[in-house]
Amino acid sequence: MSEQVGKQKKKLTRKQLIKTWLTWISFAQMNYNFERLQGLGYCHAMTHPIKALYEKSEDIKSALSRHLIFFNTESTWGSMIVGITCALEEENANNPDMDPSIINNVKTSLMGPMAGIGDSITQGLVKVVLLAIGIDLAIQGNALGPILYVLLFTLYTVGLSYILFFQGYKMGKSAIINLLSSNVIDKATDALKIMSLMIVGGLSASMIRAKSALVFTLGKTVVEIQPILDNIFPKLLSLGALFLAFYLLKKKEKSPTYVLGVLFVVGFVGTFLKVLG
Amino acid sequence: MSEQVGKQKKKLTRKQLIKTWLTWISFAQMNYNFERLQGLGYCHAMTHPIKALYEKSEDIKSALSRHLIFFNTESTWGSMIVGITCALEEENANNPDMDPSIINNVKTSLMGPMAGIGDSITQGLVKVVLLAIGIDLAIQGNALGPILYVLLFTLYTVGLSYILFFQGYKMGKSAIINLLSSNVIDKATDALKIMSLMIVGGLSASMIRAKSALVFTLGKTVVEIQPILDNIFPKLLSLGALFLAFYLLKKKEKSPTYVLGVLFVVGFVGTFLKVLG
Amino acid sequence: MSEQVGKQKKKLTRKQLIKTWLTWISFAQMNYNFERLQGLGYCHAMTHPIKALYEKSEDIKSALSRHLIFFNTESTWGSMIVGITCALEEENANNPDMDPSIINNVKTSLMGPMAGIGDSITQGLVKVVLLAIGIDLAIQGNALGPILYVLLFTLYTVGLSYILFFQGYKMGKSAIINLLSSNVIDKATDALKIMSLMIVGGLSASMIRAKSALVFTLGKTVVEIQPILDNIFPKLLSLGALFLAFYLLKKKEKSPTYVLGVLFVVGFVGTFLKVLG
Amino acid sequence: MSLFFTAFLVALITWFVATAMPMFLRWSCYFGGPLVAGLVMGLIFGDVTYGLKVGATIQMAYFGLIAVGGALPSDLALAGYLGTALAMSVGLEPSAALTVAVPLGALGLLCFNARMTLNAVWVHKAETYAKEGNIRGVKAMNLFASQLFPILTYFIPSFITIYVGSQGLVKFLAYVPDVFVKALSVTGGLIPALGIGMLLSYLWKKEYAPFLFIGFILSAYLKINIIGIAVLGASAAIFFAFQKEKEVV
Amino acid sequence: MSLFFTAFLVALITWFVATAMPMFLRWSCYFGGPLVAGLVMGLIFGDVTYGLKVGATIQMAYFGLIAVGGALPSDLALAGYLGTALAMSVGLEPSAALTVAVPLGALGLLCFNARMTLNAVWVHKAETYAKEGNIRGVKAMNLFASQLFPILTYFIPSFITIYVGSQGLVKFLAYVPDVFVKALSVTGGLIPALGIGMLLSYLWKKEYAPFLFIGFILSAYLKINIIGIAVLGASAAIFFAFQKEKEVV
Amino acid sequence: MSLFFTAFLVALITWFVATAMPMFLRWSCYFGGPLVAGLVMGLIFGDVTYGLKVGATIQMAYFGLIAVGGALPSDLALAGYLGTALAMSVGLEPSAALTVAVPLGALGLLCFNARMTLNAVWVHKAETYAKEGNIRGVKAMNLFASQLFPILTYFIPSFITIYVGSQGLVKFLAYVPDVFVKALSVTGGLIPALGIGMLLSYLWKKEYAPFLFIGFILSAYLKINIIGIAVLGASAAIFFAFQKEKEVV
Ligand SMILES: OC[C@H]1O[C@H](O)[C@@H](O)[C@@H](O)[C@@H]1O
Ligand SMILES: OC[C@H]1O[C@H](O)[C@@H](O)[C@@H](O)[C@@H]1O
Ligand SMILES: OC[C@H]1O[C@H](O)[C@@H](O)[C@@H](O)[C@@H]1O
Repeated sequence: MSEQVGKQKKKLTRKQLIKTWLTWISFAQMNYNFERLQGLGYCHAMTHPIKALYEKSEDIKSALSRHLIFFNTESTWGSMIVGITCALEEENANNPDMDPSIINNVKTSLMGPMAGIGDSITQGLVKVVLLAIGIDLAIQGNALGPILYVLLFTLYTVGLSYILFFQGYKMGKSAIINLLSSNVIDKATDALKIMSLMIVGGLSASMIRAKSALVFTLGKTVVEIQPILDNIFPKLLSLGALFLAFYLLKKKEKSPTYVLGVLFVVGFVGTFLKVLG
Repeated sequence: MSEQVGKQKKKLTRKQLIKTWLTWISFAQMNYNFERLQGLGYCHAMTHPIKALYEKSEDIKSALSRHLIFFNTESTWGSMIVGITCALEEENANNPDMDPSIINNVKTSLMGPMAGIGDSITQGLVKVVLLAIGIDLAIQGNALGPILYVLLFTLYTVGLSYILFFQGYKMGKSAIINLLSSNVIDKATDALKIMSLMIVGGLSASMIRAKSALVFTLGKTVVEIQPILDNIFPKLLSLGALFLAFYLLKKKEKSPTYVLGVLFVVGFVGTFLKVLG
Repeated sequence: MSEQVGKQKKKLTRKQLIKTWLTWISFAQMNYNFERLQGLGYCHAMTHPIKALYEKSEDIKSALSRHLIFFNTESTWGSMIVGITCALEEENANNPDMDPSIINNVKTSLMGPMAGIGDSITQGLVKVVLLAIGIDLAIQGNALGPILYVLLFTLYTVGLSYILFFQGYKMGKSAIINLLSSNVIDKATDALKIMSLMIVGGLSASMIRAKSALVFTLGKTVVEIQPILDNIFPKLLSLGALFLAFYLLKKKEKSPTYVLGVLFVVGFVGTFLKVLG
Repeated sequence: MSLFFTAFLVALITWFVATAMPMFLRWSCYFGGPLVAGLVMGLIFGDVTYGLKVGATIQMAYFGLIAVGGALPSDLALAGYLGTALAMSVGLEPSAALTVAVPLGALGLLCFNARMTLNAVWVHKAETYAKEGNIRGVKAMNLFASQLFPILTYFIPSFITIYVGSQGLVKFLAYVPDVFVKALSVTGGLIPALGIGMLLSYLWKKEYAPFLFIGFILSAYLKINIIGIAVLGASAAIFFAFQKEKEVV
Repeated sequence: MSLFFTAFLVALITWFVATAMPMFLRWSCYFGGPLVAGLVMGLIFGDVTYGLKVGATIQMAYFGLIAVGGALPSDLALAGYLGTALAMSVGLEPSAALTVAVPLGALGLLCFNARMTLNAVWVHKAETYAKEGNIRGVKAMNLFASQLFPILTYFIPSFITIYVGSQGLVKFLAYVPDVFVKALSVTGGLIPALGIGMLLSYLWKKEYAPFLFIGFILSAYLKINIIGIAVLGASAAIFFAFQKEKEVV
Repeated sequence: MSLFFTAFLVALITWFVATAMPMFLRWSCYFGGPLVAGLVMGLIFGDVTYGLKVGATIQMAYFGLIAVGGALPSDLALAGYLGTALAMSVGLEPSAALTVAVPLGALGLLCFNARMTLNAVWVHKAETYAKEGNIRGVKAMNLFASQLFPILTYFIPSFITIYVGSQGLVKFLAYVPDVFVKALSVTGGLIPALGIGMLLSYLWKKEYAPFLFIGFILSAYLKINIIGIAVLGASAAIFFAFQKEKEVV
């Protein structure tokens, strides 16, 4: 902690912080590219604290350059990193002895874990659950489907990123390091997996449509296969389709486009052979 | 253990014990009051062993006075304490060296734990389950509802208290102390919580009636909110009502009467604003 | 391991092994009897390796006699033991120093555990699940019921015994001993119990038919008991019948025939008294 | 039956359940007061089916009521026996009956507390008898003296409520607008949240909260009744209790 | 088909399944005897649908039958093939057929035990061959000699039961009162408790009892079929097995 | 609306969602592209109900799509906004629409990759500005320069697809045999397996596989919707997380 007695300590105002957060959650991926990914977006967000904290041209230049580094994370949960960086830049502006390279170290060491947990929750959970509601309404022709979906999802991204940004700013880097060194995140990830796997199971039964069109004639009676399958294990073919896709993606490491092709082939051949229908 | 060889040991007869138990489970709360609670009821029950065990007027007087002490427990499970007390009075009558203050120590140290487990089971579980059956039948106009309820509940109170009373008498104080020092009761309480919380969840869905009367008009089509809510999460409003009550009672520590008022206000305002209905 | 350099090592051909396996899974219980159970069947299966491995009349005689010993196991899972025995006979044929009594030791020490796990799975699980499907179809008059049942069950017995036989042959005795000394089998048995008990619960609700014919008249209204029971706890009487049978079999150690008699008595008396119907 | 006699009977029953009934019966007849009152009042008023429905509906509000350590959150004798009788005497819909009975239960705490305060007198008298070794005196204090004040605090208010109150209520209800009746019924649907909320407060343990939601879903989605949920709950509880036990050993 | 020929065919099949069928087929055709018999006898008697129903109903009694260590609780060849045939030959209702087949299965233990005792003879003969190094002799003992006694213990009784018994049963049934038929059907509903009870005895482990009740509720309340319950059961079993494993490590 | 103007509007929206939309909205509007497109295109084409159905059906294929570390498995702006518009413009059945939209999404990866490659140019420009301390320059690179290439890679192809492609597709569809349309619909039912399979690959952990089957049964047998399953899943997850925590402590 700096001991610059006499000299007034520089502090970011609430307004400056809000501007930073807003720029981040609006423009993080505006110039998304393979070389730096969210690097330019990050720098854009940091222009606000940089303008506020540094006066000397040299400081501004090096700060801007610093934040153009490669960066990528899940933007909602990653807001926390931006918050922490604000706290670090503040410290850096007040404390001439601080080594500014620590700032980028923190950024790059946090972006991975935050992407991991953020992608699981935002894309794997929140999106899926809200989409389920939205599709359910929309398929019945109810316009509330997409409307509710957008409203609730935006509430989530805006609300959560706001909270995490200010948490990050307040707690600084120490708290995050605590978080990462404890196994809370591991446990949360495990719990999320349990929950999400149940949802995946439910989705595959409710969303994958696969029915057999097979018909046998046993003596005089006509036997349809699908009702028998339904009696034995409903949605068995849907589960089969899921495992086909999963097998190709995970075990055979095929691309989604390849799997798409396989599904087209299965669908067409199955229909032509009157096996599916 | 007393070694009064020669002198005949005093022993309570089965009939005397049954009288004691019957008095307890009948009249424990007859003169319920804020000063001593079940104190007089306890003394009343103990008049039977006192009459049987003591001859000297002095002994009778001090025994009667002893049992007028403050006492309160759940009467069914608390029968066990009465049983133990009978064993202790018996020992006291036979053993002049015994310090009779031990009797009240046992009573007061056991009444808490027995109330805890007894209230959970009798009021939180048995009553709730039997009421659920009874209400279900009665609401259809079937008189078996209250009849079955009273029969089965009384079977429980009479049967269980009988068993526990005689168990207590047989095992004396030692066994109970074992019970309390082991963590069996803790575990049982935990198991009970799991079970009861599931029941509470079920009750809130089946017993709390809350429906939205909201209607929107989106373009030409009229959209009712309740069927949409039912599609998304059935009985959501019932759950909301539960959490409102729970929040006020537990977190805000409001009285039941206060919560009652809040529910009246919600019900009336909701109806007038056509939000509930 | 024998070090008979120069002398060609004897090895069973794939064809000889398949013959052995086939004889086992076909004729293991052909001459089933109280004295040796599957003893003669085992010897029959071993005639193939014996013929292939031994030339000296003495060796053949002692090998044949050896395998007439008492033997009993679940034949599907027990195929593994036959496979191991083939490996051991091979070793014995190549290594004059080997003590052949080890062969029967392995057989008798493995037959128990294999019967335990085999009976649980083959009879307690596979059979029950396949029968459930088969009965369900057959009761609707669909001939696929028994056909599917026989096909799938035979696929299981033939397929699994084939795999286990060759596994046993490949791994020899060492691997099996590892298996038994680790607690994998214990855990698998536990897991199987959980699964099978759930199935038993399901079966008792779906397969045992027990309904009350009791009717009361309360004032002017007629009260039927069965719909009330259904409301309170559906299939309660089926559960009762299960526990009656279980109680007699397990706690009273009565024979199945005795229990059968009791069920007949309950059924007839219940019907005559108009309690069941 | 004359109104006077009816009022007398209702007051007598209310008083008896509130204070004089043997403890082993009180557990069912007091805590399930409204449910039992449904049958009893149905017989008295000559319409059992109506009585059962009114009683069962009122009972729902008190599902989860827990009386611990002598503290009573609501008086179930008044809410149940008097409440059911009052609702029936003015012919309320079962769903609206709740909103008549519940305030009576709340007011009933006054009766309960009065009795709980006054009855201490007899303990002191009993103490004197005890010091004299007078067993009969002690018994009499518990059995008979204890019933004097409750006549004041339970019997009389109940009698007046029926004899005077029911007529007033009938007149009053004639002027009540429809939306008010609707609101009563809506509120009646919400009130069970109080009793169940009390039960929940009593049982609450954060780490077992998941079971609350599981129970909710079992009922809301799958319509499993309380017995079924109780059996499933017991199964889960027993299994996890066993699991833990082994951990310790 | 003449009665004689029918009886011959039924007896032949019963004998074959009981003793001569290759082991890998016995698992299905013997333990699922009644179910399979439903189809086979349906074809023989010319009414497959009726046969299937009778067979499936009888099979329910033997759902949980477990034959362990050579001990057989009931003979499924007689209960299944002979039982189905007898029931069909007299035109019994499927639900009543059970009560004809089940006693046959119980009596069948006599046939089974007779054979199990007598067949030891051939082992001793085989032992002699073994000492002579006579492989063919050993084989013959297992394959052919073993079938001699079962013809006595299975074929002949089965033949007589159909050829003589079915006519007698028809006459007998003409005099049977209705309530008796009703009672047969009620008893038929109870008998599956025996087989399932046997399975339960075999599997019983106190600490896993909760899963019994869970399975029961899944079927009784939620009508999930056995496959569904098996999948849920397997899921629970695997998860808890994994949990434990980690505890140990 | 003239075809030209419609094509213009669709292309504009597709471009905007793909690249220019603020990030906090992109999460919903991009990843839920088809669903949102259903409403938007419904309004543009004047048939909201049809639009909603087409959009919702296409969305099912992308339920489980996960974009991790900048890698996109399919472009949802094209699949969603352009795909829905194209399907609507030729009046496809919702179930067949999927098979039009999905290939567009796959092709869209070309547009995405082109932009991801080209946009690196502006970072280098921004680096120069940074070295000069020119904050406005840095901002401009992120906000405005970044939008130039996407006009090439998103707007123009989209415009052409609608303006030219839709007419071609209509003619083409006239010659398509019925079985082909049936096959499209069957394939449409299978395609959600891709998205859900991707989600599963991402989440897969062997020891939690049982929960996959539990979720499946809850939906297939008991028809519990996703919210219900999520609540049950969360309950299980929280309970077991707590259990473990205690083990450690
Ligand atoms: O808490 C123990 C006990 O206290 C008082 O006696 C009453 O509230 C009872 O209902 C309760 O069981
Ligand atoms: O118990 C092992 C085994 O013993 C005997 O061989 C028979 O009862 C078989 O059904 C069983 O599998
Ligand atoms: O994985 C983190 C992050 O990487 C990229 O930015 C995109 O794929 C995002 O969707 C994702 O959240």
